[in-house]
Amino acid sequence: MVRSFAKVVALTAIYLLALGQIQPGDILVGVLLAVLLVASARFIHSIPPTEGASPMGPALRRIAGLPALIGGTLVDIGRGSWTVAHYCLRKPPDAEPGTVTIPIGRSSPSSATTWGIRVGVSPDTVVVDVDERRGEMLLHVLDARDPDAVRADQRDSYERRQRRVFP
Amino acid sequence: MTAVTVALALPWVAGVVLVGFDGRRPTVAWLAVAALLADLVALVVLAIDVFTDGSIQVVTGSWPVGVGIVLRADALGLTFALLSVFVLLIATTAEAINGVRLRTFPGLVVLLATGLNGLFLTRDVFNFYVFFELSMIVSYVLTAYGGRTRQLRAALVFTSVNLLGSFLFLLSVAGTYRVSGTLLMSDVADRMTEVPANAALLIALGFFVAFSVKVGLFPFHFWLPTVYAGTRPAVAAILSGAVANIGAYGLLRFGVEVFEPQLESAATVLIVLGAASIVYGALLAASRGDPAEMLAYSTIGQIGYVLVAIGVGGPIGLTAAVLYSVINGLNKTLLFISAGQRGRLVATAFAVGAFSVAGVPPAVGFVGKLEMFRTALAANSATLVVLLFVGSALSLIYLFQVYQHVFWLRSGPVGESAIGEAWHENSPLPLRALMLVLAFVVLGAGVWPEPLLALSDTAVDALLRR
Amino acid sequence: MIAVPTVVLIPALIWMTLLLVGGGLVLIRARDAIRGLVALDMLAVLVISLLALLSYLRGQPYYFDAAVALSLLAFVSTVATARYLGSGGPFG
Amino acid sequence: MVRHPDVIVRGVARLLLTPSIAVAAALLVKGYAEVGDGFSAGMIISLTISLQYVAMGTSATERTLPLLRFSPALVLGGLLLALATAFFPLAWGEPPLSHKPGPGESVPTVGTLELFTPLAFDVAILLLVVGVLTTILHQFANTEPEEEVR
Amino acid sequence: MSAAHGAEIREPRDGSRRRAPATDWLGWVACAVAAVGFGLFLLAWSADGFSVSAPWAPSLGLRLSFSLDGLGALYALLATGIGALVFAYGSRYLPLHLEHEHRPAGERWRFWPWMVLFAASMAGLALAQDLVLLFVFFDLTAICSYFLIGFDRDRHEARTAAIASLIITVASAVAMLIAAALFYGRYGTFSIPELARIAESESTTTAAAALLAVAALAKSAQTPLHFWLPRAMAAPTPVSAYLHSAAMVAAGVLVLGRVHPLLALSDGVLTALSVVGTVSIVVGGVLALGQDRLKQVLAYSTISQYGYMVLLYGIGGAAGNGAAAFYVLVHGVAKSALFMTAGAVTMATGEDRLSRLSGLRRRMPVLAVASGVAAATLAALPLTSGFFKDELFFKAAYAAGPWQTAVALLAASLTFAYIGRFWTRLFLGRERVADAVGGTAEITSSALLVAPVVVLAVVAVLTGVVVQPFAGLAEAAGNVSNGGGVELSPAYHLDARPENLLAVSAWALGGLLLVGRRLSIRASRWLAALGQRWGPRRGYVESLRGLSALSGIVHDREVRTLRNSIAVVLVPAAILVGLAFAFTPGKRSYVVGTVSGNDWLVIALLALVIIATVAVTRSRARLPLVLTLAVVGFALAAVYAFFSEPDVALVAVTVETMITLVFLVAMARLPRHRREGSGVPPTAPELPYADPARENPRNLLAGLAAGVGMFLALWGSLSHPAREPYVSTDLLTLTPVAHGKDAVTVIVTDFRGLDTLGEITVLVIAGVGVATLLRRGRLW
Amino acid sequence: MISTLLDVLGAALLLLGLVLHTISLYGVLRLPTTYQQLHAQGLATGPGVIAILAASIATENAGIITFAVLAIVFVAITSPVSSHAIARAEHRRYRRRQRHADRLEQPRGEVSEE
Amino acid sequence: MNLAIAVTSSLLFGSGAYLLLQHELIRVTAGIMLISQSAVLMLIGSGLFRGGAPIAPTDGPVSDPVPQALALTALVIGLATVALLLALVSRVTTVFRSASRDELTTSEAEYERALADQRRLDRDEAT
Ligand code: NA
Ligand code: NA
Repeated sequence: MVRSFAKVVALTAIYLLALGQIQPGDILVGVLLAVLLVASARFIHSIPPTEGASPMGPALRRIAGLPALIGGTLVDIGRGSWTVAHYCLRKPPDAEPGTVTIPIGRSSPSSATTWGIRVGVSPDTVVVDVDERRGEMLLHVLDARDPDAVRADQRDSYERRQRRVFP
Repeated sequence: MTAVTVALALPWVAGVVLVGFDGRRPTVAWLAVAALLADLVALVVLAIDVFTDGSIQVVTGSWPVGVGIVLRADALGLTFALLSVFVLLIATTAEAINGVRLRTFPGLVVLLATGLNGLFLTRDVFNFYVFFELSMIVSYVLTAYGGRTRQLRAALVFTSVNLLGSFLFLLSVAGTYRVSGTLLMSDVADRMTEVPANAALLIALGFFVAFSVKVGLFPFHFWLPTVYAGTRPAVAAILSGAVANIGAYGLLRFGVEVFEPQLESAATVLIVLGAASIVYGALLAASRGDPAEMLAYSTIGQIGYVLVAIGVGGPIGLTAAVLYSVINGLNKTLLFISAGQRGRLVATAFAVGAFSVAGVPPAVGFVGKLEMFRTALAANSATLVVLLFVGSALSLIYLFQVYQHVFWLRSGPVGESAIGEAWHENSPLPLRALMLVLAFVVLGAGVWPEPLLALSDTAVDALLRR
Repeated sequence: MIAVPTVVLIPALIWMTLLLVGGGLVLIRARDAIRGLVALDMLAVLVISLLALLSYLRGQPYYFDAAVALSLLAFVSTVATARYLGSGGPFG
Repeated sequence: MVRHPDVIVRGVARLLLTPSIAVAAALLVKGYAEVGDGFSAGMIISLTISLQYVAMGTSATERTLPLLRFSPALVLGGLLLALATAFFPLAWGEPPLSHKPGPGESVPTVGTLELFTPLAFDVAILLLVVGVLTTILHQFANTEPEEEVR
Repeated sequence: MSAAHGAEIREPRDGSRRRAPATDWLGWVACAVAAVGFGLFLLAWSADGFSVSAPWAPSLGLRLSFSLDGLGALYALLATGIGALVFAYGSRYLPLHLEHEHRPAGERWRFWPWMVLFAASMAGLALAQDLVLLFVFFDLTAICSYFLIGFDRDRHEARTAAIASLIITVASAVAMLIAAALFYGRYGTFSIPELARIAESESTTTAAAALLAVAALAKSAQTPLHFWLPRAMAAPTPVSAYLHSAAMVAAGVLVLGRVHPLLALSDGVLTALSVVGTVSIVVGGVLALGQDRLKQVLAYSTISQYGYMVLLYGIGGAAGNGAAAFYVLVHGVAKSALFMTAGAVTMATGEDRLSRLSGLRRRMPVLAVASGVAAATLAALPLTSGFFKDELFFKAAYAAGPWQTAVALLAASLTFAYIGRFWTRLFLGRERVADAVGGTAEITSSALLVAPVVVLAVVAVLTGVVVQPFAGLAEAAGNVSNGGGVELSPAYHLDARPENLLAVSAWALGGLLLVGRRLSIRASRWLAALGQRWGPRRGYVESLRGLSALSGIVHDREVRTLRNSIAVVLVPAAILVGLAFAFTPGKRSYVVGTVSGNDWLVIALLALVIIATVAVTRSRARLPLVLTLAVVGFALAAVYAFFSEPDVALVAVTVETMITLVFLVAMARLPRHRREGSGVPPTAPELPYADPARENPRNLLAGLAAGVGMFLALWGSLSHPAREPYVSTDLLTLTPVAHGKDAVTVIVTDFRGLDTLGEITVLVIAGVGVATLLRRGRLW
Repeated sequence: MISTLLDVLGAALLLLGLVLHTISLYGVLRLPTTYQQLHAQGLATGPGVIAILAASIATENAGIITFAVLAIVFVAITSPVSSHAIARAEHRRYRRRQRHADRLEQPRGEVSEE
Repeated sequence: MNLAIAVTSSLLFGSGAYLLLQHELIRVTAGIMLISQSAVLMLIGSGLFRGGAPIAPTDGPVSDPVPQALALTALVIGLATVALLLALVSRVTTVFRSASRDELTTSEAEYERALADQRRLDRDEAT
């Protein structure tokens, strides 16, 4: 219920943002549209989403974790940008770019997706592949000399930011 | 006013509905025939109005002229619309009798009628392009009807060449808007006088080339033989009897109504190209082994006559052009469809068509030839007279060579000629009867040519009065 | 109406246009299709940025519609092309 | 080759489905006042659908979104709706595309949404565009069995 | 395959074959129609004829005007009278013929309707008073003769003869149409009597008259367009009999007689007629001397005989016109009888060559006598009307001058010689036919095949005694051609007047030729050989073959290099642009335009477009091509944004994305390039493919030409933006009225909604088309 | 006051965005492997464009800002996906080459864990 | 600006035309695509006045809306045509097992050769 409500709110917001107007009528139309979409989304997907592999926390708590997730990601972006900019401008002779396998556990698809996006949006890491079944993510980093450090780093950012929202 | 809209809306709605059904079912095919018949009736009603009370104009959305798109039914447009829808009706009926093999055929033909009607009704340069493209895109699909290698090759050649033509047209529309600031034909014509000769002529040329490609005028014709010989006879009839009218009509409408000075300055070129078409078409038709290919080259030659007439211009020339276009459309429909059939009735029908093309009375073609000779004499050109003479002599040779070979020697078609695919040792009787009916139309129009003559006279009046 | 100083905006617009041209050149000069794809993806983003700047300059949001559409779906063609390269067809 | 689906692309495709429809709706609604119209809205929805195809593959997409099967109906229905909007004035002898409420009459609105026939026209275009493009993708993606034999 | 077809047809088809009926009721119907027609015309003519005129195509001033004047009556009576006899003959001949050829009796439906139409159109032609009407009936006779000559369609010579007659007569008939158009252009009418009244002697008239003469001469098988006629004997005998005597060939001289007042306005045309007539007399006569086939002798005779009439029309005046009319009448009677004789003989003996037939007098006494009379008529012996035809001929020729007299003498002797040879070979001498048929065969001839000949012989003799009916009719006809003043008084004069002297000389000379037949035949064969090598027939065949060869060469060239090329559209178009550019003032036609503000950025983007476009043309593999296309699209979308066109930019980016996608899905269905071989997995990235056309400099040139041409056109129009007021300003003001703010959307949905309706229909058809092409029209 | 602040902030974000874009393009031009180019490209497609979109706050135009927010959200979601898709394609191509070619061609300077 | 647009548009057209002449059908389609772009650019270039976006204009000049509307239509038609052409190419490729046009030319020539007999028969009808 809360999830659906959140979706309705998000969709209404998107509608209103795209409309660039916030008249009461628009909100009404937006909500109607959003409700319709959310209702039909359940109906459209005849194959139910294969979620539920890991129990979801209470929705409100998850939403509350969102700012931290976004903020943390922003920090990651900043750091990553700095690294990449450096690398672009003067490629350090000692850096060895390469792929690193990150264990992500048997997470839900939404979690894996979020992880991928979160990691991918930061320029210093490129998600090469995600294997749900093996619970692995193949990541390309600019300096793969110490894969374990990379893994630890990723694990840490997951634990601290993402798990609360997308376990 | 309502009739104008109905003539447009009727086939439009019917076509859309029909496209959704499996056209291989006889019911659907006959519904398409009914829709075309209804459209023809609507056009006839409209034509009666127009011929008695003059042109009828509708502006979309009741906006002022030029803001809304102007649809104007006049004698010229209606002449071509009647001809085209009639040809579509015949071809579809033939195909319905034969058994439609393509799900979308009936719907597409009705939509083609929509495109053509729109094109012949509109007075807006860009709207003309839209309907033009609508008709053409249907043609592209229809060309591939049959799906065999020749049809596909034909479709590919047809599509690529004609797309080039269409975009050329669009570029010219852009140029027209740039120099005239309007899209309404009459306003464009008025504004064109202020445009420097160079720009105006080049824009007009763009239109000319686009239409020439469409009708298959020499030297823009190379796509035509493959296509006409490659597609099914009914489609070839549609292409040469209905779709090619776009070119002839366009040359008349744009040439005379919008770009008159340009037309006059390019008259010689037009006549030369038309003459070249006549000679080339007749020459190449003379040794073809495939009746459809012979007819295709013949079409190239016949278009030459229309162009010569337009080039000479004046009431006589333009009347001849309109008349000849109509006659040619009827002839080619008759010939293309009957070339694929066998039987005595069909042989007679083919012969009637052949006589008509050669200008032998009482088939209607002789009226066209007479008008053509009047045109050539009006142009004071012995060369043209000789050319027309040679053209008709050659047409006699190539048509009857094939006639005898096909209907007297009774040789079956060879290879994967499209006509071969539609070939029946014993064509269904209704089909043969249909051919005979069409042959009677061709004969009847020759025996009593007054309606056609009056039609083309009125059409040209409408064109010249503007 | 124009809030961001024009002194900054106009050079920015010029620079962005040049970047777009540069991006296009990178794509054209790309050694293989994947590299081209990298550039194509970037090109879409450059167009988004350009549209945004144009919007700031004119003080009208209208150019943003195209930008939003691009940000929403320009990547479809990138992903599809990548799929085409990876598995011979754009779908799946 | 073992097909192993790409979770990220799939997830994002699923994630963007409804928001892009919301954006498209906004483009449609504000079309008369601002940028956008039925066509661009339809394009956006079509692209979203094609994103599903890209992410999940043809058969999976068409299984998960059974509504897609109605695309041909959408095409013809959309066009018929457009034709109805264009030609309904014929009923009282007005030229085609005379929209209602006409010039000078007041238009009922809900927020930005204006309830008049141009909206119906735009909706028709949207439906049609979505239908056509989906159909085209479907056509290209599905090879006819008998054809493969030939 | 076609050979098998042909063979199958020659075999009688089971079930369809019925025994040829003894009487052909269809033929009798035809005969009755002709006879009734004859009776009606006779009645009408005795009541001083009639005249009707009704509007036909008022837009062109065409009238259906018919008049039973003298000329009309003469030809109408000839056509129906001889028609009735020939049809009666045919009603016996045709069943025999069909049975002989193992063809079903149903084929007579392909015979008699044409015969009746032939007679009817001949009658129509006789009565027509309007040039276009004349042309119509003129061509109708050609159509009838085409189908009748080609009646035996399984025989190659019948088919070629049919098409030859069609080509020659119909193509030359076009000259008549041109003449009609000329007269109409000059005098505003097609009516012959009116033209005869108002036409003046001038160049237009001369040209038109010459054209009319050409049409008539070709139809009357006059040299050099005579060669179609001997071949036309491939037709069944009734056709030949009719065609040579009263229909087809007679139509030519009928037209000469009809339009003679117009021809007479030009001395040149009359002289030309005389010359052509003379040549035809000589050529036809000499060739007739050496022919072996019965119908060939008669066919060349026809050429020669119509030469007489043409010569007479060339001489003109009261004497010439009257004599010509009389000549037609008598010749019709005699020639049809002779043809029917030939047919009866062939039908009875199975032989059609003089060299294999002789001495038939005993077996076919009646026929021998009757055809003897016909031959005598043609040879102008006294007691037949033939005598008078030559009398009038000599009279007119003598009056016209010495060389005409000489020609007349020669003509008459030739006629005497060849027709004498024909009859004597057939009926006199030792009976040889038994050998040919095999001795046991019974030579019998149906009475019905002989009776019409007898009737005609009787007519010839009767009118040889009482000439008045023929003379009166011919006089009336001559009056039409001459505009009055014709008085014919054919009679036997037992004195030494020039006509009689000439007649006697002609018989003597003809007798000499007959006796010295070896020499005359050698001369004839020599002329025939000359004709074979240099004659018009050879010219006709060679030009057809040449046409075919030339056509083949051009066509091969087209197929090999032009057909699938689009350059043949581009290059001529570019040349036309070049011409247009060259012939219009170029000064101040082109304006560079101003560049301001962010235009510089647009120019930078356009530069990108240009670079990307060039890259598209240079890219070797498919995928880079598509990606580069996307660059073009994105850069253009940016350009549209810079031009303050957010709607266009929005649609452009979405369309661009969609097109890339469609390209990809389509490409996924295409095979990888051929040279990659089979060892490569299907998902392997494609290798670059060297397109042979890519390296072709001609293509580059064609593209360049197209680009340059387009550049001139586009720059030209861009240089001259329209002056105010613009319709766009109206649209902008009306946008709020249409309840909108975005002018572009309002235009698209309201002002120009019809465009949009068309556009979305195009989109739908494209979708349907894709379905049609890929999945046979299954939409899902 | 706030307006000026926003102006300054906007200008700064704009400059940042431009710089990132520029470095990104430079990197894509300069770096040798696809993966490395993807990192460089990420500079523009991620932070670069977000910075420029964020600069919209300086316009103080609600319409523009709302759009910018929307665009940021979408860009943030989609741009990693395209990078990933490209990387995945590269990865597959690499693996396929490994499988099909007899000789293994290790990309220069790359370390692979597989 | 006139010159710039004319150059670009005609270059697009010329390049498209050049691609149309090539054998590979995908390139032919790309040629059509370029020509369509050329037409749209020319339509945009034919605008008679320029200024801000023609949306709720308050003051100052706006861009000519008519060519924009036309360009929209042209863009859609371009999309439709390219899709159809690609389907055609795809079908042709399936049938001919080649995406190259010289195959088509070859098969056309073969077909014409097969007609030689019929051609002789035609000619024999007249001579
Ligand atoms: Na990244
Ligand atoms: Na809008």
